[in-house]
Amino acid sequence: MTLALLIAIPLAGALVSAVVGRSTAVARIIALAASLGTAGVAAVVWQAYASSAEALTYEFTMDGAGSFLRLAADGLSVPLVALTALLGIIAVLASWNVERIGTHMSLLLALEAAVIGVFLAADLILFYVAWEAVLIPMFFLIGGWGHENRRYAAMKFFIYTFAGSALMLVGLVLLVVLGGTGTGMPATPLPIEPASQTLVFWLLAAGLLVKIPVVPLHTWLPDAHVEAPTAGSIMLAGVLLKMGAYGIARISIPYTPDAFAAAAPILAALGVIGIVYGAAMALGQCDLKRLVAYSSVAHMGFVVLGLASGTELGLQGAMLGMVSHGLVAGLLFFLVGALYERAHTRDIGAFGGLGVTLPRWATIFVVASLASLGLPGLSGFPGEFASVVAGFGRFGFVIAVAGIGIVLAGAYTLRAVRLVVHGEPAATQAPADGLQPAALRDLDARELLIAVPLVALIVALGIWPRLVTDIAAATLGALASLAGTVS
Amino acid sequence: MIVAIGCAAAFSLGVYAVLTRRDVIAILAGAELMLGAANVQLVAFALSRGGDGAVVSSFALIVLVIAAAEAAVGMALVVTAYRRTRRTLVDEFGEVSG
Amino acid sequence: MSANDLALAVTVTVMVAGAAGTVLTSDVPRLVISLGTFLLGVAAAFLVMGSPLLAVSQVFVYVGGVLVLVLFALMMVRRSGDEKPKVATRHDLGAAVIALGVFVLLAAVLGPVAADPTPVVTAPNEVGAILLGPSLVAFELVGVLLLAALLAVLVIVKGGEDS
Amino acid sequence: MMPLWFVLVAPIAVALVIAAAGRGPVRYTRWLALVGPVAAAWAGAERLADAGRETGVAAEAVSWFVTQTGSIDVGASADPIASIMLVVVGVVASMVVVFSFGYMAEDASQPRYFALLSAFTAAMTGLVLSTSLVGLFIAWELVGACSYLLIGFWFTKPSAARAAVKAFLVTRVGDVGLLFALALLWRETGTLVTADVLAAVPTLAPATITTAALLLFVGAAGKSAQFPLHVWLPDAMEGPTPVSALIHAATMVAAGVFLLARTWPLFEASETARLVVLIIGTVTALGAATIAVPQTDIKRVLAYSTISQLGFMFAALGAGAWVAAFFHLVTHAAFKSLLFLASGSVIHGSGTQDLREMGGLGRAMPVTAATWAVGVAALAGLPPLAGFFSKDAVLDAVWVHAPVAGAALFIASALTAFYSFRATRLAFSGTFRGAGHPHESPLVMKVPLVVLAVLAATLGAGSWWFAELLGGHAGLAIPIAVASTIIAGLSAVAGWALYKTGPAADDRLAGALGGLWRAAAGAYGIDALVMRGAAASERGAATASERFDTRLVDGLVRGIAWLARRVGREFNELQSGESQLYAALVGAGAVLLASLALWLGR
Amino acid sequence: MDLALPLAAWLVPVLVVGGVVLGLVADALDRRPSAIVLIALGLGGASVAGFVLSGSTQPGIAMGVLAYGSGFTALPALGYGLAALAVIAGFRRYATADRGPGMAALIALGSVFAHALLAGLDLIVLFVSLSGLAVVAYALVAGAGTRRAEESAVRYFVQGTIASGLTLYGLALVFGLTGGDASFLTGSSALGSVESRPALLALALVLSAFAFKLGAFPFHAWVPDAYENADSTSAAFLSSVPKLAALVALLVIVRGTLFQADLFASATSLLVAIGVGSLLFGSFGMVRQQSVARLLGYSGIAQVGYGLLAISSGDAGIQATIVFIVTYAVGASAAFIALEAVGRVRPEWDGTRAGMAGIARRSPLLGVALTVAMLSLTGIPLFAGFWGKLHVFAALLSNDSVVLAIVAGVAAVVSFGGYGSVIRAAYFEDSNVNDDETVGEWGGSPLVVSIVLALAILALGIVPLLTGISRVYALFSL
Repeated sequence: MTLALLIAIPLAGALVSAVVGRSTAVARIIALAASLGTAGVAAVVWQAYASSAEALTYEFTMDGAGSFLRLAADGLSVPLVALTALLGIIAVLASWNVERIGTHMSLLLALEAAVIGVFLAADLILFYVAWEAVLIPMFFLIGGWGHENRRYAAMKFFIYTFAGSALMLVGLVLLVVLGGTGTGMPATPLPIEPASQTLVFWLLAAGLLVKIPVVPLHTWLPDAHVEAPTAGSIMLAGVLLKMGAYGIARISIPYTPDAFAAAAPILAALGVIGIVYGAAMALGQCDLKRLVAYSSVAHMGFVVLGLASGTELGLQGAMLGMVSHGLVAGLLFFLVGALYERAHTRDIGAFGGLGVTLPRWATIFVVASLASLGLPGLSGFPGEFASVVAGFGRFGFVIAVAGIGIVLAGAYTLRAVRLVVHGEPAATQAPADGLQPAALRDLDARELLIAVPLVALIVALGIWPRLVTDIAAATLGALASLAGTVS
Repeated sequence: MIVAIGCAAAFSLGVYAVLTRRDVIAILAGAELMLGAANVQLVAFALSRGGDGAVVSSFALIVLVIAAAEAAVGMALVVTAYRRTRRTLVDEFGEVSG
Repeated sequence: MSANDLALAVTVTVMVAGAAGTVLTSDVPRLVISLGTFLLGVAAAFLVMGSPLLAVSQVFVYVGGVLVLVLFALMMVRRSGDEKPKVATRHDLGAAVIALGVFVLLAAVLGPVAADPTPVVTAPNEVGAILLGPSLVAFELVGVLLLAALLAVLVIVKGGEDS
Repeated sequence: MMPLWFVLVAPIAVALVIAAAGRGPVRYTRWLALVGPVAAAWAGAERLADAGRETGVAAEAVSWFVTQTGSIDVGASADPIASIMLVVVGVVASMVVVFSFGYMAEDASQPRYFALLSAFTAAMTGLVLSTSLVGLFIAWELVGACSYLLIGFWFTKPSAARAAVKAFLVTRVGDVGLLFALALLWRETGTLVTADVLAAVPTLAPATITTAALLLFVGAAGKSAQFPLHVWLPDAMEGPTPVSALIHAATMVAAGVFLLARTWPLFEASETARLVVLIIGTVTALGAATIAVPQTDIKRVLAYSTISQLGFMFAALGAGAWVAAFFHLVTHAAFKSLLFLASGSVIHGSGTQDLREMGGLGRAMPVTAATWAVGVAALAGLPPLAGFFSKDAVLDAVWVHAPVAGAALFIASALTAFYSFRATRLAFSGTFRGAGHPHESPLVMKVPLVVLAVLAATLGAGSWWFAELLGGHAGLAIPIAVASTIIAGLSAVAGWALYKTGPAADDRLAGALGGLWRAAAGAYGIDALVMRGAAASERGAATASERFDTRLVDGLVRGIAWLARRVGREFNELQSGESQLYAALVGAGAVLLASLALWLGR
Repeated sequence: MDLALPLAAWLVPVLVVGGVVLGLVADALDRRPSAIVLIALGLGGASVAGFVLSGSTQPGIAMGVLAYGSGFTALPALGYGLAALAVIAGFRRYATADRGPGMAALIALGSVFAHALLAGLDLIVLFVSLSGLAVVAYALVAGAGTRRAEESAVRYFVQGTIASGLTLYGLALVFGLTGGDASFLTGSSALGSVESRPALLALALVLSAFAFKLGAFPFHAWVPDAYENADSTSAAFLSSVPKLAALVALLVIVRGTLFQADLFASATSLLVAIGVGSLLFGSFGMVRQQSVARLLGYSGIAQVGYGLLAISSGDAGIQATIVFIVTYAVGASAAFIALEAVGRVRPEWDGTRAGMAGIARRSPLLGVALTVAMLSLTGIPLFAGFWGKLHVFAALLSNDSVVLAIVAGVAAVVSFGGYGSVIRAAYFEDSNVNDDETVGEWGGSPLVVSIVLALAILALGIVPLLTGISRVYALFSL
C-alpha cells in the first residue's frame, strides 16, 4: 500500500495546489507538505526494502478485473525514487517566489508523481502511461515559465521525446503481443524469442535513448534546459534523464537479453561518444545552463557505458552515475538559477570574481563543479570509475577514448569556475537588462537549506558509494547475470 | 446484358455531366441521370438473379423517393447560393481553400 | 430475342439517348427535353420489367416534380441573361477519362453476369405488403428522411435573411 | 603507537575547524595546522624506529565496491617506504606551516590557506598509506585538487587562476593514464589491492605488464612534471611560495617517484618500460637543467631545477636502482624545500622575485643567505652535503646501466651547479639593485630555514642506513664520486666567477651562445605550444558547438520538421477549392479502388 | 406487427423523433427556446434509455432488420448523447437564430439516421440512413449562413451526388448478387459463393460509399471546408456521430456480415490503402493550419485512418475499432464544442490559432478543456484517446504489420505539430488583445458542456488504468 502512497501524495498535492493556488503562502505550504510527505514515504520504502531485500509489490485489484496499476519497488527503483523525492523537495524550495505559484507547484508535484510512477511501474502499459504523463507537466513548465523562446523549446521537447516514445509504444505492445505474459512484468521476466528481440530492442531504444539523451538524439536537451524555470531544470536534469537508462535496465535487459548483448558495443560506443562530445560542446558554451546541459550529456554517457558493459560493476557504476548526476546537476542548476534570479543573465562572461562578492555561492559552486568533473571524494567519481573500469573490462582499449572526455570535463568545468568565480570582481555586475545593479546578495537561509544537504549527500556518496550500491546490489546482480556477462 | 451496358452508359454520362457542367443546376440533372440509371440497374439485376418482384420494387420505390428528396435539397442549396451571389457557375466559387 | 428483350432494348436506348442529350447540349430547352426523355425511358423500363407501380411513381415524382423544378430553376436563373439561355460546360479530358473508367468497369463486370430479366408482373398491393411487412423499418425511416429533407430545405433557404 | 586512522582523519578535521572558525581566531586556529604534519612525522618515525620487528601494521581494508565476482577494497598500512615518506611529508609540511605563519601574516584569507594546507597533508598521507591502488588513485586526485586550489589561492589574479587550471588539467592527463592502468590491472588480475596485484605480476602476459607499467608511468610523469607533462610546474609558481616549497618541491611532485617505487615489481618485470622511464628521465633532467640556466625569476630557476632533479630520480628508476632514486627523493625534499623557503624569505624581504633586481642580500639577510648557501651546495652535489651522496648513487647506478645516460646526467649535474651558483651570486653578492631596502625575515621564518639546512647537511650520512633498510647496495663508488665532485666544483666556481659583474654576464653569455640561450630561456617553446593548443581547442569547441551541433545535428532535426511542414503544404494545396476537382477525386478514387480490388482478387 | 417488440429496438429512436416533432410545434408557436429544450430532452432521454436498455436486454434482431442490445444500443445511445450535448452547447445560437430549431432538429434526426446505419442490418435501411445523413450534413453546413458555408455546402453536394450514385450502384450489385435478399444476415452466405469479379466490384463500391461518408482519403476533399465553415456545434455533431455510425457499420459489414467470406480477403489491403492515405494526408495536412476548425478537419481525416487500420487488422481489430471510435467521437466533439466556447469568451475571435492567443489565462477552465481534447486526440496517456491508439497498435501488431504500426506512431507524432500548436496558442502566446474589456463572458453553455466532455475523457482515460480495459468498454462491445 505504501507504494501507492508514493504516487498518491504528490498527485493529491498537485490537485489541491492547483485548485487553491491563488494565495502564495497556501500553495507553498501544500507543495512543501506534499513533497516532504513523499520523501517520508520514500524513506520508509527504502528502509523496508533494505531490511527485507525482496521487492515490495502492490497491485490495485477491483473485484478481479485485470488492472494495469501494478507497482513494484526493487533495488533498481528504490534509489531513483528516493532521488526523485529528494529533488522534489529541492525543486519546491527552489521555486519559492515564482509567479503563478499555484499552478507551478501543482505541475511540479504532478511531474514528481509521474516520474515516481515510471520508476515503480511493474506493468509495461503503466510504464508507458507514466512515461508520457511526465511530458505533460514538463511541457507546461517550460512553456509557461520559460524565458525568451520557451515556446519553441517546449514544442521541441515534447515532439522530440514523443517521437521516440511513439516508437517505444510500438516496441512495448510488440513485447506484450510476443511475450504472451500479458502486460505485467513478472519478477523473473522470460525473454522473448531471439528472432524478434532485435526489432523490439531497437524500437524500445528509440524512446529510451532520446530520453537519456545519447548524442545524436540530444539536441532537445540544451534548448529545454535553457528555457526551463529553475525547478523545471532541476527535475529535468535530476530525474527525467534517468528514466531512459532505467528503462534499458528494467525492460531491455530482462526482456531482450540477447539483443542487448549484441547491441552492447553500439551502446558503449554511443556512451563514449556522448562523454567526449558532451564535454567538447560544453567547453564551447557561454550560457551557463547550456554548459550544464551538455555536461549532463557527458555524465549520462558514463551511465550508458556502465549499462552497456552488462557487468555487475558496470551496472552499479551506472546506478551511482544516475544518483550522483541527479544530485550534482540538481545543485548546479539550482545555483545557476539563483544567480539568474539576481543578475538576470546566464552569460558566463557577465560575471567574474564572484568568489569575492558571493563567497557562499562561490564555495558551493566550486564544490559542485569538482563533483561534476568527477573528483574522488565527491559523488561523481565512484560512478565514473566503476563505469570506465567495467567498460574497459568488457570492451578493452577503445574505451580509452573516454579519457579525452574526462580531461575535457575538467577543462570546461574549471573554465566555468575561472570565468565566474575567479578573476577580479568585474565592474559588469550590472545585470544585462540595465537594472540598477542590485548588490548581488549572497545565498540566504532558504537557499542554503537547499544547497547544504545536497553538498552533504554528494560528499557522503563520494566517500561511501555503498550507501546506494548495497541496496541495488541484489537486483543489479540478477540483471547482470541476465545480460549474460557476469564480471 | 443490354440493360447492364445501357445503365452503365447512362451512369457514366451522368458522372461526365457532374464533372464538366459549370452550371450547378446542370450538375443536378447529371445526378438525376446517375440515380435513375442505378435504379434501373438495381431492378434489372435483382430480377434477373431471381429476386422477388415485390421486394425489388419496394427497394426501387424507396430509392426513387430518396433521390427526389436529395434533388430537392440540392435545388435549395443552388437557389440560396444564386440569390446571394448572383452566380451559379460552380468554379466561380473559390473562396474556401487551403 | 424475345419480344420482351426487344422492348427492353428500346427503352434502354431511349434512356441512353436522353442521357446523352442532357449531357451534351448547351441549349436549355433541349437539355430539359432530353432529361425528360431519359426519365420517361426509366419509367418505361420499369414497366417492361413488370413493375407498373414503379413506372407510375417514376412518372409522377420525376417527370412531374423534378423536371419542372429543373426547368423552373433554369428559367429563373437565366431571366436576367439577354441572349438565348446557354448552359456553360467545360469539357475536360480528365473528367472524360474518369467517366470512361466508370463505364468500362461497370459494363465489363456486369455485362457477362447480368442477364435480362424475364418479366413477372408484380401488383402494387404486393409491394404494399412488403413495405409494411419485412421492410417496415425502412419505410418508417424514409418518412423520417422526408421530414429531414423538408427541414433541410427550410434551414438552407432561411439562411439568407438573418445572416 | 600513533594510529594510522588518526594521521588521516586529524588533518581533515583540523581543516574543517580552521575554515569554519573563519578570520577571527585565525591567529590561534592556524597553529592547529601543525597537528597533521606532526602526527604524520611522529607515526612515520615510530614505525621506522622498530622497522626491524614488524614491517607494517595489518591493513584495515574495507571494500568500496562489492560485486558477486570480486570487490574493490580500500585500506591503509605503513610499510617502510610509506613510513619514510610520512616522515618527509611530516617534517617538510611542519616547516612550511611554521614559515607560513610569517609569510602569510597579513593575508586576508588565511583560514582558507591553512585549511587547504591541512587538507593537502591529509591527502598526501592518504596517498602514501593506501594499500590499494584505488585508494592511491583517490588520494592522487585529491592531492591534484588541493594543488589546484592552492596554486589558485590568490584567484583574483587572472594569471594565478589560469595557472591553477593548467596545473590541474595537465596532471589530469596523467591521472587518466593511471585510471586506465588500474582498469587494465582490474581486468587482468581481478583485484586492485596493491599487494595482490604485485603478487599476480608473474602470471601476467608481458605485453600487459609493459602496458600497465607505461600507463602508471604516464600518471607519474603527470604528477612529477616529467617531459612532456612538465609545462604546468613553472606556472605553478603563481601560488604562495610556501605552497611551492611543500607541494612543488617535496611532496606532490615526489608522488610520481613514490608510485613507481610502490609498484616496483611491475617495472622490474618489464625491460621496455624501464627503458622508457630512463630516457624520459634523462631528457627531462638535461633539458630542464639547460632551461634553468638563463631564468631570471628566482622561483622559476628553482622550478626547473626541481624538474631536472626529478629527471635524475626517474633516470635512476629507469636504470633499476629504485633505492637510489628514493634516497635522492628524500634528500631533494630537504634541500629543495629549504631553497624555496629561502627564496620566499628573499622575496618577502626584498619585495622582488627578479634576480636582476636583487644583489647584496647576503649582508641584509645573513641567516637566509647562509641557509640558502647550504641548500645550494647540497643541490650542486658538493660533499659532504646530502645531495652529494644521493646524486652519486643515482649517477653510479645510471652510469653502470647506460653510460650514454650517465654522461648526460653528468652534464646536467654540471649545469645544476652552474645555475645554482649563478643565482646565489646574483642574489646575495654585490649591491642591491632593487627599490627600497631589503630586511631579514622574522624569527618564525628563520627557524624552519635553519632546521632544513641542518637536515640538508646531515642526511647524507643516512645513505648506508637507508640502503640497509630498503635492501639497496651500500657504499660509494669512489671514481664516480670523485668525477662528480670535480665537475660540480668546477661548474660552481664558473657560475660564481662569471657573475662577478652581475646580470650583465647574462648578455655576454647570450651573445656567445646566441639562439640556444634565448630558446632555453623560453623553455624551447613547448609551453607556448601547449597554451596555444589549449586556447585553440577552446575556441574550436565553441565554433564546433555552434557550427556542428546547433547547425548540423540540430539542423537535421529542424530539417525533418520543415519537411513535415513542406509535405503539409503540398496536401493543403490539393484542397484547391474547385468543386469539380473534389468530385473528380471521388470518381477517380472509386475507379482506382475498384480496379485495385479486382486486380487483388483476380 | 407484433408489439412485443423489445423496447430497446424502437423506444430509443421514437423518443428522439417525438422530441423533434414537439420541438417543431413549439417553434411554430414561436417559442424557440422551449423548442430547443424539447429536442435536447428527446435526445437526452433517448441516450439515457439507450444506455440503460443496452445493459439489460438480451441482444437480438428486431423485425429481422434492426439489431439491438449491448453495443448495438449503447453506441447509438452514445451518438444521441453527443448530439444532445451539441444541441445544449449551441443553445444560445439555436434559440436566437430563426433557423435554430431547424438545425437542432436536423442534428436529432441525423443521430436517428446514425442509429439506423449502425444497427440496421439491411441494404435498404443502409441506403436510406446514408442518404439521410447526407441530407442532414448538407443542411448543417449550409445552415451556418455565411457565404463561405454555402459555398462549402454546394461543393459538398456536388461530391455527394457522385458518391451516392456509386453507393446505389454498389448496393444494386450486392442486392442482385444475394438474389434479391436485402437482409445482411441471410444474404451474406449467398454472397460468399458468387462470381468473384462482380463481388469484388461491389466490395469496392460499398467501401467507397463508406469512405466518402467517413471523409477518408481520397474521398476526403469536403471535410476541411465543411468543418471550417459550419458552426462549431454542427461540426461537433458532424465530426463525431455520423463517423461513429459509419465506422461501426463498416466494421459489421466487412467483418461480421456481407464481406466476411475469404473471397473478400483483399478488403484488408483496400482498407489499409485508404487508411494509411487518410492517416498521412490528415496528419501532415494539419501541421500548417492557421484556422483551428480547419485543423480539426484534417485531424478528422487522420483519425479515420486509425479506424480503418483497426478494421483492416482482422478479428483483433473488432474491439480496437470500438474502443477507438468511442474515444475519438468524444474527443472530436469535445474539441469542437471547446471552439464554440472560445467564440463565446472572445467574440471577435477570427477562428485562427493566433486569434485565440492566451485564452487560457482569460478563462482557465476553457484552457483545460481545450488541452484535454487536444491531448486525447493526439493519443497521450491519461486521456481516452490513448486507449484507442493503444488498441489500434495492438491490433496491427497482433497480425504483425509492424511497419503500419510505426507509420501510425509517426503520424501521431506529426499530428501533435497541429494539436500542440493549439495548446501553445492557448497557454504560451501572450494575447495581444487585452481581454478584460472585451464583451466576451465566462463561456456559457458550451464551456459547461466542454468541461463535462473533458471530465468524461479524463475518466475514460484514467479508469481503465485501474479496472482494466474490458470492464470500461464492455458496454459498447458488439
